[in-house]
Amino acid sequence: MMNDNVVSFFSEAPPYQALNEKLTYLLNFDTRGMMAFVVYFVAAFVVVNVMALIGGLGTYAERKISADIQMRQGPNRVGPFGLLQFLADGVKMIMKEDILPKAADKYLFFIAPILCMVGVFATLAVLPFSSGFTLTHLNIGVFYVLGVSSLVGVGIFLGGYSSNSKWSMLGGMRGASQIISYEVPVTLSIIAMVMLGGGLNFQTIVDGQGGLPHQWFIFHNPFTIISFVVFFIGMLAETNRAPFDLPEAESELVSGYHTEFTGMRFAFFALAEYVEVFVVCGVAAALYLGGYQVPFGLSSLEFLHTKVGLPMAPARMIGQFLEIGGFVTKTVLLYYVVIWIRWTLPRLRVDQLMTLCWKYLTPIALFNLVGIAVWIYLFNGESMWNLVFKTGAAAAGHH
Amino acid sequence: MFDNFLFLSSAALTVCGALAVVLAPNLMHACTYLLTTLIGVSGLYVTLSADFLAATQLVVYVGGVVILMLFAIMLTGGNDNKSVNKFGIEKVAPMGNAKTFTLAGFSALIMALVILKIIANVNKATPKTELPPYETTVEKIGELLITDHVLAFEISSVLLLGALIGAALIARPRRREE
Amino acid sequence: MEYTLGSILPIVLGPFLAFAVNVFLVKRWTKLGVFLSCFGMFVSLFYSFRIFKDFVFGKYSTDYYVHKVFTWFDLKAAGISDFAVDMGIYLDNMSAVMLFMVAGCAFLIHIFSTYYMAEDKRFGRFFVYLSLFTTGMLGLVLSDNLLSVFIFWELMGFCSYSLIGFYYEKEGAGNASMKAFMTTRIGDVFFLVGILAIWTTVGSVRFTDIYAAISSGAFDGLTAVGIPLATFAAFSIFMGTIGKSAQFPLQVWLPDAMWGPTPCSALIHAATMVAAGVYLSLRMYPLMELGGITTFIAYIGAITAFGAATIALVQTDIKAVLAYSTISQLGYMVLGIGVGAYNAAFMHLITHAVFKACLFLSAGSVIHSLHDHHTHAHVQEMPRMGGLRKKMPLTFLAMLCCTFAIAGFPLFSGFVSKDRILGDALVMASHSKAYWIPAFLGFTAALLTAFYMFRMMFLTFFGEPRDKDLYDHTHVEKLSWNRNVPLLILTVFTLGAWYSGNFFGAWVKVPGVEHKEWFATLIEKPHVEKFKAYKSLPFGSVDTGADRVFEESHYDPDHGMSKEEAHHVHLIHNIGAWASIVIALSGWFIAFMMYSKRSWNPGRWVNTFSGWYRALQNKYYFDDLYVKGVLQRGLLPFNNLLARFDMGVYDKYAIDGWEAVNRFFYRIARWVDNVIVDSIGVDGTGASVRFFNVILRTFQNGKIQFYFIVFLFVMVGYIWKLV
Amino acid sequence: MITLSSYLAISFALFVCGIAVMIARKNIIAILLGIELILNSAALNFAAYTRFVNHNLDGHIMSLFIIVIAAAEAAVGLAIVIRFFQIRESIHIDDATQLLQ
Repeated sequence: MMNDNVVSFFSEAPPYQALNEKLTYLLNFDTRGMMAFVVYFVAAFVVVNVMALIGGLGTYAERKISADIQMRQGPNRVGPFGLLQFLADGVKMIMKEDILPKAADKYLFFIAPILCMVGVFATLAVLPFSSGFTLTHLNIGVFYVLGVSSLVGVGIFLGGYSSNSKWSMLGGMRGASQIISYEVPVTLSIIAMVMLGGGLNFQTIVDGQGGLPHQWFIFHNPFTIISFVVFFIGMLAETNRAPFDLPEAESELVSGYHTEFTGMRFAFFALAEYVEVFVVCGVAAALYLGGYQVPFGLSSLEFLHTKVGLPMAPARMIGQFLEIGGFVTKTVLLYYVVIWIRWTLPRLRVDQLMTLCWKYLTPIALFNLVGIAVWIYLFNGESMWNLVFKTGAAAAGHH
Repeated sequence: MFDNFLFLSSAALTVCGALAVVLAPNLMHACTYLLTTLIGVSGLYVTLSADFLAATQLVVYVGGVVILMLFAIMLTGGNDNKSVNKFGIEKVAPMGNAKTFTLAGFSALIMALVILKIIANVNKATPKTELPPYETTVEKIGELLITDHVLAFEISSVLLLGALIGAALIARPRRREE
Repeated sequence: MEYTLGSILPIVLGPFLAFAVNVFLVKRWTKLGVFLSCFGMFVSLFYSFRIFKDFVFGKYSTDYYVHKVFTWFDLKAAGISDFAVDMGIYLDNMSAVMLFMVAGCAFLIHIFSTYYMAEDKRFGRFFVYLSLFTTGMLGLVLSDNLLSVFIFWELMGFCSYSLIGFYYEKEGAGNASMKAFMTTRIGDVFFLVGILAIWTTVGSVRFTDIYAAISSGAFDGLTAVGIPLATFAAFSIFMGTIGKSAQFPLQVWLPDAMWGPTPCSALIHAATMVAAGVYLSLRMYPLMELGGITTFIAYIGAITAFGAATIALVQTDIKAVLAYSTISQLGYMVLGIGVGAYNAAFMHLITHAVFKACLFLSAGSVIHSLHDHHTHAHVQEMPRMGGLRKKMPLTFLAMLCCTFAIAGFPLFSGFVSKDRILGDALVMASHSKAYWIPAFLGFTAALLTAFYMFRMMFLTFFGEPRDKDLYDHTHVEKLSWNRNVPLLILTVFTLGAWYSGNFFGAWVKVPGVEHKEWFATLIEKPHVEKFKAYKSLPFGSVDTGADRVFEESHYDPDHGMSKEEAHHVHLIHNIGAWASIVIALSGWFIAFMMYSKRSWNPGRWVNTFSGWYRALQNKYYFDDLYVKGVLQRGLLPFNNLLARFDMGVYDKYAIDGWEAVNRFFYRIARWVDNVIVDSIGVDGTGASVRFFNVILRTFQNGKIQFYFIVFLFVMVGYIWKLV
Repeated sequence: MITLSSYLAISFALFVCGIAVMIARKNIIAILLGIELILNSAALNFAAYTRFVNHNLDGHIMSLFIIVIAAAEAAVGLAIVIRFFQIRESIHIDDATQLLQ
C-alpha cells in the first residue's frame, strides 16, 4: 500500500503478526486483509466517537468560557463543574420530538444534516493526530480535506433550502456563499504551506517542522505569519464562527439554516460545527504549529528506547501518546482562541464579509504565496531563524 | 478485496446516481443525485490509482459546480414543474413528460447500441498486462503540467479567468437608469 | 506696372463672396451679413479706385489691358469646331471710369440701404440681392467678350426680377417683376442672335477680335435675311440695349420697376441695369457705325427722351416722375450715340448715374419719412406732400442740386453732358436734314425735363403742406450718418466742375493735353479706321509699343474737319449751349408760375388738352397695346391655333396612333410577362424557395434539443460507418 | 475481476444517462446536469484507458482539463441561465429560440 496508516503502524508490532499467523492457521485463509479491516474499523470507531465526545465537550467549553468572559457561572449542575452537561443536552435532543415542517422538502431535509456530518467526519480520516495513530497519511491529504469539507457547504445550503422558510433560506445562502468565497484565501494560504512542506501529505508537512516554535512553519519567515493570520480568519469564516456567523445570526435570522431543525437533526448540525472547528484547528496546528511534533524529540523511538531504555512496544506506544498530546494541546489552544474571539468581536455585515474576503484576504494571500515562493527560491527553503543562527555561527567562527 | 469493494460501491453510487438524475421528478433532488454520481466517479478514480484526479473531482464538483447548480436552481425558481408559463400558455413540463422521455429513451437506445458495438471489441483488443502498482501521481502530474502540457495548462488558466470574468459580467443584473 | 489677377478680381469677388456667405447668414446673423455685404462693396470700391487712379491719373491713360482668366470651353480641343471661349478681363479708360462709378454708387447705395431697409423684415435678403446685382454689373464691365457680357447681363436680369418683386406679397410687385423680366427677355433674344451672328462671322466673341474683324472688312459683302450682316448684327445688339435700357418701344417695364424698394430703384436706374445697355452700345459702337444704323439709334433715343418726358409731366407719384425722367435721360444717351457724340453719351451715363442715384436716395428718404398713420404705409403721392423743406433741409438741398443737374443748369453736371449731346445733335442736323427731328425732340425734352423736375420740387418741398395730418406726424430729419453721408457725397458729385476740363484741366495731367476736359480726352470715339491696327492680342499682356492703337492721345474737337467746318461746329455748340440755358430757365419759370406762384392754372391746360392728358396718363396706351393688341389679339389666337393643331392633329393621329401600336405590343408583352415570367419564373422561384424553406424551417426551429438529436443521429451514423 | 470493460460500462451508463437527461428535460439547468454527466463519463474513460492501456499519466491530464473545462462551462452556462431568467423569467429551453431568426 502506498499510504502509511494505523494498520501499517500496528502491523509492525510482533503481537499483531503473531495473531495474524494464528488466525490464518485457524481459519485456513490469509487473514491479513480481515485483520486490517477489523483494526481499521476499530480505530475509525474510536476516532469518530472520541471526536463526537470532543464536539460535545466543545459545547461545554463554549458555555464555560463565555460564562467566564461574561463573569457568569456557566453550567455547573450536571456532574463535576457541570462537565456532563453535554450528555444531558444530548439526551434532551434525542428525547425531543422530531418535527418535520409540512412544506419542507422531506428528502433534502433528511440528507442535509447527514451531508454536514459526513463532510466533517470524513476529514478525520487524514487528520494527523500522531505519526502512527492517524487513520491514514493520505498522500493528497490536504487536498482531500479541502474537497470533503466542501460537502458541509452543500449540506448547509440544502438545509436552508429544504426548510422552506425565509430565515433558513437566507442563512443557507449566506453560508454557502461564505464558504465558497473564503475557500479562496484559505486554499491560497494552504498552498503556500504545501510549498514549504514539499507535499500534499500531512505527514510530510508536519515532518518538515520541529518541536520547538522556531521550527514551526508559522515562524518560518515573515510571510508565513501573515499567511497564518489569513488562514485563521478564513477558517473562522468557513466554519461559520463569530465574527462570521452570519448564516446563523440570531438577531437577524432567528437561527439561520437550522431554524427548522429539531432533535437529532439539529444535534447533527451542532455537532458537525463543533467538530469542524476542532478539525480546522487541527489542520492549522498541523500546517503552521508543528502538528504532533514534540519538543526536543521526546517522543522519538530513539529517545525513549535507546536513551531511556524502555522496551520496544511500550516505547512506541508512549511516543505515540506523547505526539497525540502535543497535537491536541495545540489544537485545543487554538480552539480556545476561536471561542475567545466569538465572545469578543461583534458580527460583520454581509457586504463587509465579502469585502474582507475578496478585497483584502485574497490579494494578501496571493501576495503571500508569491512572497513565500520567492523566499524559498532565494534562501533555499531555510527559515529565518536558521539564517540568523548561521550568520551568528559564522560570525562566531571568525573569532 | 478492498479494491473490489471500493469499486463496486463506487460503481453502484455512480450508476444509481446517474439513473436517479434521469428519473428524478424534482430538479433539486436530481442535483443531489448528481452529487452522489460525482462522488462515485471520484471513488472510481481512486480505484484507477488517480488520487489527484479524485481529489480534484471532489474539490471542483462538490465544492464548486454542484453548489453553483443549487444556487442557479434556487435563483431561477427552477424547481417548479408547471406545464404552463407565466402567460398561461401550455408547454412541455420543464422536467419532461412521457413524450420527451420516450424520445430520450429512443435516442439513448440508439446511442447505446452504437456504443455497445464499439466497446464489445475492447476486451479482445486490449492486451492483458499486469497492472502497475498504486502509486502517488501528484508529483508526476505536476511535472507533466509544467513540461509537456504547459501550453494547455496556460490556456486553461486563461480560459478559467475568462470564464470567471465572463460569468460575473453576464450574470450581473443591469441597472436601469432612466 | 502689371496688373495681377489679385488686383482686379477682388472687384467682382468682393460682392460675390459677400453674397455667397450672406446667403447662409440671412436668417440668424442678419447684421453680420449686412456688414459683410457692405464690406465686400468697400473692397470692390477700393480696388476699383486703384484702377481708376492708374488709368485716369497715371500712365495707362490710353492703354488697354487684357487678361485671360480661364478657358471656359474649347471646342477646338474637342474637335467639334474651331471655337473657343476664353473668359478674360478687358480694361481700358472707359471700363476704369465705369468701374469706379458703379462701385462707388453701389457702395453708397449699400450704406443708404442700411438706413432705409433697417426695419424691413427681409433686411438681410435685400442685401443678398444687392450684392449679387452689383456683382453682375461689375463682371459685365470687366468682361472681354460678348458671351460673358451676356452671362452677367442675364444675372442682372434675374436680380432685377428679384428686387422689383421684393415685396412679393403685393400683387403689383409680382406682376411688375414678371413684366420687367419678360420685356427685357425680348431684347435679350435679339442680343443673343446678334452674338451668334458675330460668332459665325468673326469666329470669336472677344471685343478685340471683333474690332480687328471690323477693321479688316470681315463683314463686307455678307448678308443675313436679305440685309447686310453688319446691319443685322448691329441691330440685334442694339435691340438688347433697347430692352435693357428701356428704350422705345420696350420702355414699359421701367416705370413698374418702382414697386421695388427705393434703394434698389436707385441701383437699377443709376449705376447698374439700365447703364449696362448703354454701355454695351458704346462698346459695340464701331459695329453700329459699320452697320449704318446710327440714324435709327438717334431717332429711337429722341423719341424715348421726348415721350418719357411728356409722360412725366402728369405723374403724381414722386418715384414715377423719377422713373420717366430716367427713361428720358437714357433716351438722351442713346441719342448721343446716334449722333456720334460718343464721349458725351458716356459722360451723360456717368453724370446721370450720380445725380439719379442721389435723386432716388433723396426721394427714398422723403418717402421713408412720410408715414401714414391710418394705412401704415409710406406715402409716395406728391399731392399729399408740400412744404417739406423745413422738415428735411438736407434732403431738400441734395434734391435741389440734383434737379439743377438734371435740368441742365450751368455749373452742374447735367449741363456739361446734356449740352454736348444736344450740341452734337444740332451739328448733325446742320449736316443732314434727317437729324432735325431728333435735335428738335431733344431740345423739347430738355424743356419738359426742366419743367417736370421743378414741378416735383415745388410740389414736394415748397408751399403749404396739403396733408396737414401727414405733415404733423413727420419728424424733423435726424442726423443718421448712413442716410446723410451717401446723400452728401453724391450731391457733391453733381457739380459740373468734376467732369469739366475747365475746372480740372490745370491739375489733371493728361498726356499731351493740359487745358482740355479730362473726360473728353480719356474717352475717345473709336474710329473704324483706327481698328486696322487691331489684331487678336495674346492674353495677359498690356498693349504697348508699336501695336498700340491710340498712339497719341489728343483731343480733336474738329473730328478731322476743315477750319470752316470746325468754326461751324463751334458756333452751333455755342448756340446749343445758350439754347439749353434758356430752355432750362424757361422750364423752371413755367413750373414756378404753375406750382409755386400758382398764377397759371395747370387744370386749364388739362381741360384744353384732355385727350393728350388721358393719353399721357395711360402712358400713350403702350401697356394696353401690348396686352390687348399684341398679347390678346396676336399671340393668344396664334396660341389657340397652335393648341388646336396640337390637340386635333398631333395628339389625335400621331400620339393616339402610336398608342394603338404600343397597346398591341403591350398585349403580347403582357402575355409573355404574365405567363412565362411571372407564373413560371417568379412564382416558380418563389415556390421552390418556399418548398426548401419548409424543409429548412423544420430543421432550424431554434430548439436546442432538436439540434442535439439531429447531431446525435448524424454522429451515430458516422460512428456506425467508421466502426 | 475489474477490467477496462467494467469502467467502460460505467462510463457508457453515465453517457447514455446524460444523453437521456439532455433530451428528456426541458429545464436548462437540468440539461446542464446532463452535460456534466457526459463530461464525467468522458473523463472517466480517459482515466481508465490510461490505467489499463497506456500506463502513463496523459489520460489524467486530459481528465484534469476536462474537469477544468467543465467548471468553466458550468460557471458561464449558469451565468447565462441566470441572465436569461432575468430577461425572460423562464428557464424553459423552448423559450430560448431567439437565435432562430
